[in-house]
Amino acid sequence: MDKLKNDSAPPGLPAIPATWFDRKGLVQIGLLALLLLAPLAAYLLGHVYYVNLGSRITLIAMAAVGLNLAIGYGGMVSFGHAAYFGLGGYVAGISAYHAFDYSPFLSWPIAIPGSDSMLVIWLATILLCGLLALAIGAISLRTTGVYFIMITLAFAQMVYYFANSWPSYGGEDGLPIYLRNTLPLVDTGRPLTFFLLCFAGLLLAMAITSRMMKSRFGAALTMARLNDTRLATAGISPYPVRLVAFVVSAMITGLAGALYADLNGFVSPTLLSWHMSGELMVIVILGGVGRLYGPLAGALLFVMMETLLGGLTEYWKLFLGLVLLFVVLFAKHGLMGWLAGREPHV
Amino acid sequence: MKNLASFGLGLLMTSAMAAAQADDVKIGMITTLSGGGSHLGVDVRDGFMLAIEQSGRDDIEVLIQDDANRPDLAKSLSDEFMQRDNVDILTGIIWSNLAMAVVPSAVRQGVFYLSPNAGPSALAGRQCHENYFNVAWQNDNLHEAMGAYMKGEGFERPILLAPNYPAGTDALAGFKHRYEGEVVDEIYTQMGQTDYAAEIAQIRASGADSLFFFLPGGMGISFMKQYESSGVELPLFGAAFSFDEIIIQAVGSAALGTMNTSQWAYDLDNDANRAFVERFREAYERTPTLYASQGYDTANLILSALDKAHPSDQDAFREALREADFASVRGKFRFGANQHPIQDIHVREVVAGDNGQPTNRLVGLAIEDIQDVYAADCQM
Amino acid sequence: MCVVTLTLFLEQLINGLQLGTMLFLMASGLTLVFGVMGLINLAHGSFYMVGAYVTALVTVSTGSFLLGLTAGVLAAAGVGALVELIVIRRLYHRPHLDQVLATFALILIFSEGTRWLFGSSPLWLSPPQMLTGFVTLPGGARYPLYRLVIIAVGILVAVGLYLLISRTRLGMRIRAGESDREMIGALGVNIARLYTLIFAMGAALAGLAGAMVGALQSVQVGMGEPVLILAFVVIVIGGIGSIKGALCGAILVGVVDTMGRVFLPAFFRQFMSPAEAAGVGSALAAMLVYILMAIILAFKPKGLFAAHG
Amino acid sequence: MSETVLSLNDLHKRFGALQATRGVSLDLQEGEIHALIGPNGAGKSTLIGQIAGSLAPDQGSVHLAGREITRLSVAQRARLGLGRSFQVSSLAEPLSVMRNVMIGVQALQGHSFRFWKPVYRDESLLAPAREALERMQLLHRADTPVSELSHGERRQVEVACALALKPRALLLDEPMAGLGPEGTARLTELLEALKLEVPILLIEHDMEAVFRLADRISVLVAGSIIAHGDSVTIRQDPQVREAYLGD
Repeated sequence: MDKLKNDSAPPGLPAIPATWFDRKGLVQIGLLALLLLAPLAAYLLGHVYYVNLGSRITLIAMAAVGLNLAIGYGGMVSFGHAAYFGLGGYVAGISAYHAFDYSPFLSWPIAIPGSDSMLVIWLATILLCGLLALAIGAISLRTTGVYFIMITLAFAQMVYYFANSWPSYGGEDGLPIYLRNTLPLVDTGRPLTFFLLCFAGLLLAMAITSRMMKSRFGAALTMARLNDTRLATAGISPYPVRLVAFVVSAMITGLAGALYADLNGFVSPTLLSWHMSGELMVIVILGGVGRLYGPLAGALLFVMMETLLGGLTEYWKLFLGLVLLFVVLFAKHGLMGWLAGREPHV
Repeated sequence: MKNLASFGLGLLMTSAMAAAQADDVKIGMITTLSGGGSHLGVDVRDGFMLAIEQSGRDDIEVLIQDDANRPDLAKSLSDEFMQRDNVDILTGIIWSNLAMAVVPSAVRQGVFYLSPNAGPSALAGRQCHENYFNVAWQNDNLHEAMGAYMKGEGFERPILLAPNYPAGTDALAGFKHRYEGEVVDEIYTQMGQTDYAAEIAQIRASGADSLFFFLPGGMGISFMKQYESSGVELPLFGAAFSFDEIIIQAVGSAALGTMNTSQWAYDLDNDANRAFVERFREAYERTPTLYASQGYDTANLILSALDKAHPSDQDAFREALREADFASVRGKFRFGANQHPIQDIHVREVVAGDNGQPTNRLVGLAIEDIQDVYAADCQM
Repeated sequence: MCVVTLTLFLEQLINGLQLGTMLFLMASGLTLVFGVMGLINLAHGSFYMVGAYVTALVTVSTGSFLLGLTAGVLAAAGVGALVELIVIRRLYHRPHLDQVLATFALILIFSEGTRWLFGSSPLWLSPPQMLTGFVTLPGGARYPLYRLVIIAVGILVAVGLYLLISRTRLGMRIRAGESDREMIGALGVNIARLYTLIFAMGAALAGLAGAMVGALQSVQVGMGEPVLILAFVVIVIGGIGSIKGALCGAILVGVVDTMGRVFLPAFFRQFMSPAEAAGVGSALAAMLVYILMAIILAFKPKGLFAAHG
Repeated sequence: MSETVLSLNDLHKRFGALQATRGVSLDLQEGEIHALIGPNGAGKSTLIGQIAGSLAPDQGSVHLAGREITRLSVAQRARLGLGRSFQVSSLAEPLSVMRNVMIGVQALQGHSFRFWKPVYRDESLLAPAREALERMQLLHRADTPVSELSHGERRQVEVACALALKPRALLLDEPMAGLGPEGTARLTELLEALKLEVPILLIEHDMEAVFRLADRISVLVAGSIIAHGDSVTIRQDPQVREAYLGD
């Protein structure tokens, strides 16, 4: 093992995941396999429900991957990521709504029609979530600590109240998506196809995060989290580095939101509520902060608990609270820390 | 890891076992049992289960899940019921926004949905569906009825108050539709608002002669208590949603003298109702709310249709439901063309009961055989 | 229509002040706990709920609001102390993220636990008979006595806190704890006990707010959440850790929120149809305090009265 | 006279009633070590803050290599070639020594918004970082996390980080603090060799090291420079002896 590590270790740096076959590697493969194979098996056995449950877990995990980039890798404890999750959902919903009844989304100053193409929706989601995060981040990142937590919450609340009381797109009633949005050559209406699409999205989000964190940008972001004085002294301003990470994080979460709306065939302001932000944080923590596979582990555990406990007792949130409290107090490194051991220094 | 894997496997197995026994009827109930406003869900469930138990049928399986008042969870639960448990009938949803998340796609998948509470306008009009039946009311009904009643009572300058969300704007629109006169002002509050001092000051300054409000759940409780202590003395009117037995107990003396419209009252004089109220009190040791009555009626409607056909014979079962051949606790009950009720709406006054606690007393009829205005948009 | 008379304006100003004093009761505990222990506590709203529930239960069974109020405040303090001993003290040296999560878990536990014990139905609680009268404002409008009493209690608490912190030995320790946590250890103060005491005090103030406001509102599960979020807005605007900031922030938020709710729809009515104006106006009013907070933080990233670096 | 690299001109800084810096002017020449000494509370930290950019002076200016940098941020100054070390070691503890040094190289190249190529394979980052570590005789510790280093080694890493910037001037804040005699001797040796390449503004408490290393010494007392000169002059200055050396 040690030999392997040394061989693959680049000069001057400790080995970054040296191998797939140590304990951590096995746990990671296992998690991916569980998430991929369980819905596949369910599909073969004819249980569509579990395929959709798999999609749900996958998308929540993907949203949490986005949040983990901000919290875990960037040290920016955002209590307002529901804003991007919900915005993504609303992009999908509003676009499909206009495509459905052939009305334009905007007729002035330029005509923008609705669209039921996922590609268009994803592009719009990335663009809009990026812009929203740029505006929110530009103001919020001037603050630190608790102020940052609270100002991100405040911005998300603004978006929430706006969506709740703006009548055009259903307000609190939400907006249904009657037909799942489409992709060329792929039948997104089939649960398994859609699941695989979500799974690919999750993998892509994780790959982007992983690759990015190893790059120069990642090095700067890591330094911004660990010691921003050092980063500034080295000649790199922490602010733009954080801002870019915050924007990318929002884009990933937003994309998950767009897919989530398509999965449910429905979008409503609940996606924007502070409980949603809290739940995403819970998933990041449950899984293990700043671990690449943490969000995946956290989402698996969270949705399983929700599904199983919810079936057993109407007081399931009480037990959810107890589990959560236990994890925060005693299992500091989350599920990944417990399963795969603590992360070596990076 | 290993734990998680066997976890997943366990799930698959329970679902495989759940697919057995094809002749039985499976009913999935998604309702709000936790979080805000959960007493509505609890009452719908209790009323529903009372009727099922009373029927003595052992071929009906009712699966109940809590939606925690969250649309995405409700949607996921409906998938679970339809795709895993293969239920024939869905019911139970309390809130319009949750119904909009679940119903349109569920009925298109060949499941029957019977609404024991929510009646959003879209489902009564343009998006009506042959598998969707509303056993409670269309959302506007009770507000419309109050509009008609207040017009008839000679109020000339009402002021209106509702939260700024779709059901709130619909409520005021419904009121105005039947009131047909000028209103002094319309005040919109925030969803979930708890302090109404500012609105009450506006009401005081408005010069109105009466107040109609729609503030469901805790909002109504807060408002009425603050209204009483403010010394403004305009008579209060509303729909039953702010005046169920549980809410007026919590409001206390501040609720006395207020009037509300309801399609049902526990002192409504018919055999079915007397039996229902008695059995409900016996079983749960409390007076039923209108939600309990709606749950009870929903279950009895299903039972009456099951006597004629199995839900797998969709056309026959649908026809049986349309006949509404059951003894409703409301007395008269029939469906309109959009499969929403055509029914009488009564007026109740909140009075001090035997033990001094506030309770509703039937005082008259607000409107007879009301049908929602959206029925015209429904093309089935 | 909608001429803003001086009386109406004055009345709304008092309403804003009343909302502000209630928020101050919540915010002062939050800000004290953050200032001294560096802890961010989302479960503060649960103490508000505990105060209201116990007050309602005791008031109903004894018939005395005063007895109920006392019990409610004591219960909130007791529950606060217990929570501090069992959970909170493990969090002082943890990052804010852990604190947010653990106290989020506490919200779930408290809310669902309360529902388990007392059911989903709201409880009855009304102001005591002797406080149900009115006071006539200049201009002739009647204003509820009970709301004025709430303002008075809020002012009393503010003065009491000021005296406590500036004049007493306990206050000295609190101030010492705010500036230097190591130092009070060196002073020979039992830090653990001091922290429990401060936490319980904050919980008691939240319980007091819940009990008093519960008489005007619906006593139900989850009643603390909307207030909690507003209280956070207050302390962030005021500068976390500063009691003075909490007071100013609370009154600012109370007045801005109240005025916005009333006058924004009226403002939009100048150039919109009444229904549209009501919709747009109240949508904007709902966002107003958050907009206020964002603007203040954009210019003063540590709030109006930043307590320390 | 050799070229002036860093110059402070009449800097003033006030905190409320406290005048922390009152009209400080000094300069740093190519090839020298200029030591700044002063008793506790003399205003050294405030002055360093104004040089490094974390504090803005109320009045006066700072120039680096002929360019005014008074209003520039910490990061901008660093990019223009102002390297610094901290009194209390300020490194990213969990990261390896190499990663700490590399960030400076990265900043120098100005390409932090590259998202794809992994840094650990990037020779253009690794080579200069190795060079800086070599200079501080730390290459053998490159892969060690900073948290496992000794106090003296951390000091060396700090300097290596500053060197990675290829600085025009070095600002070292009490680099000897907390070092044993052996560590001090070692660092003294390293700095002596370094000054020929990069001029150093040295803030230091250890008088022995100062007198041995410094070409010129300035004495800061109560926010003002009260004496200036080579070590002999300073040793004999009566004002300094009174205010600082305690005679």
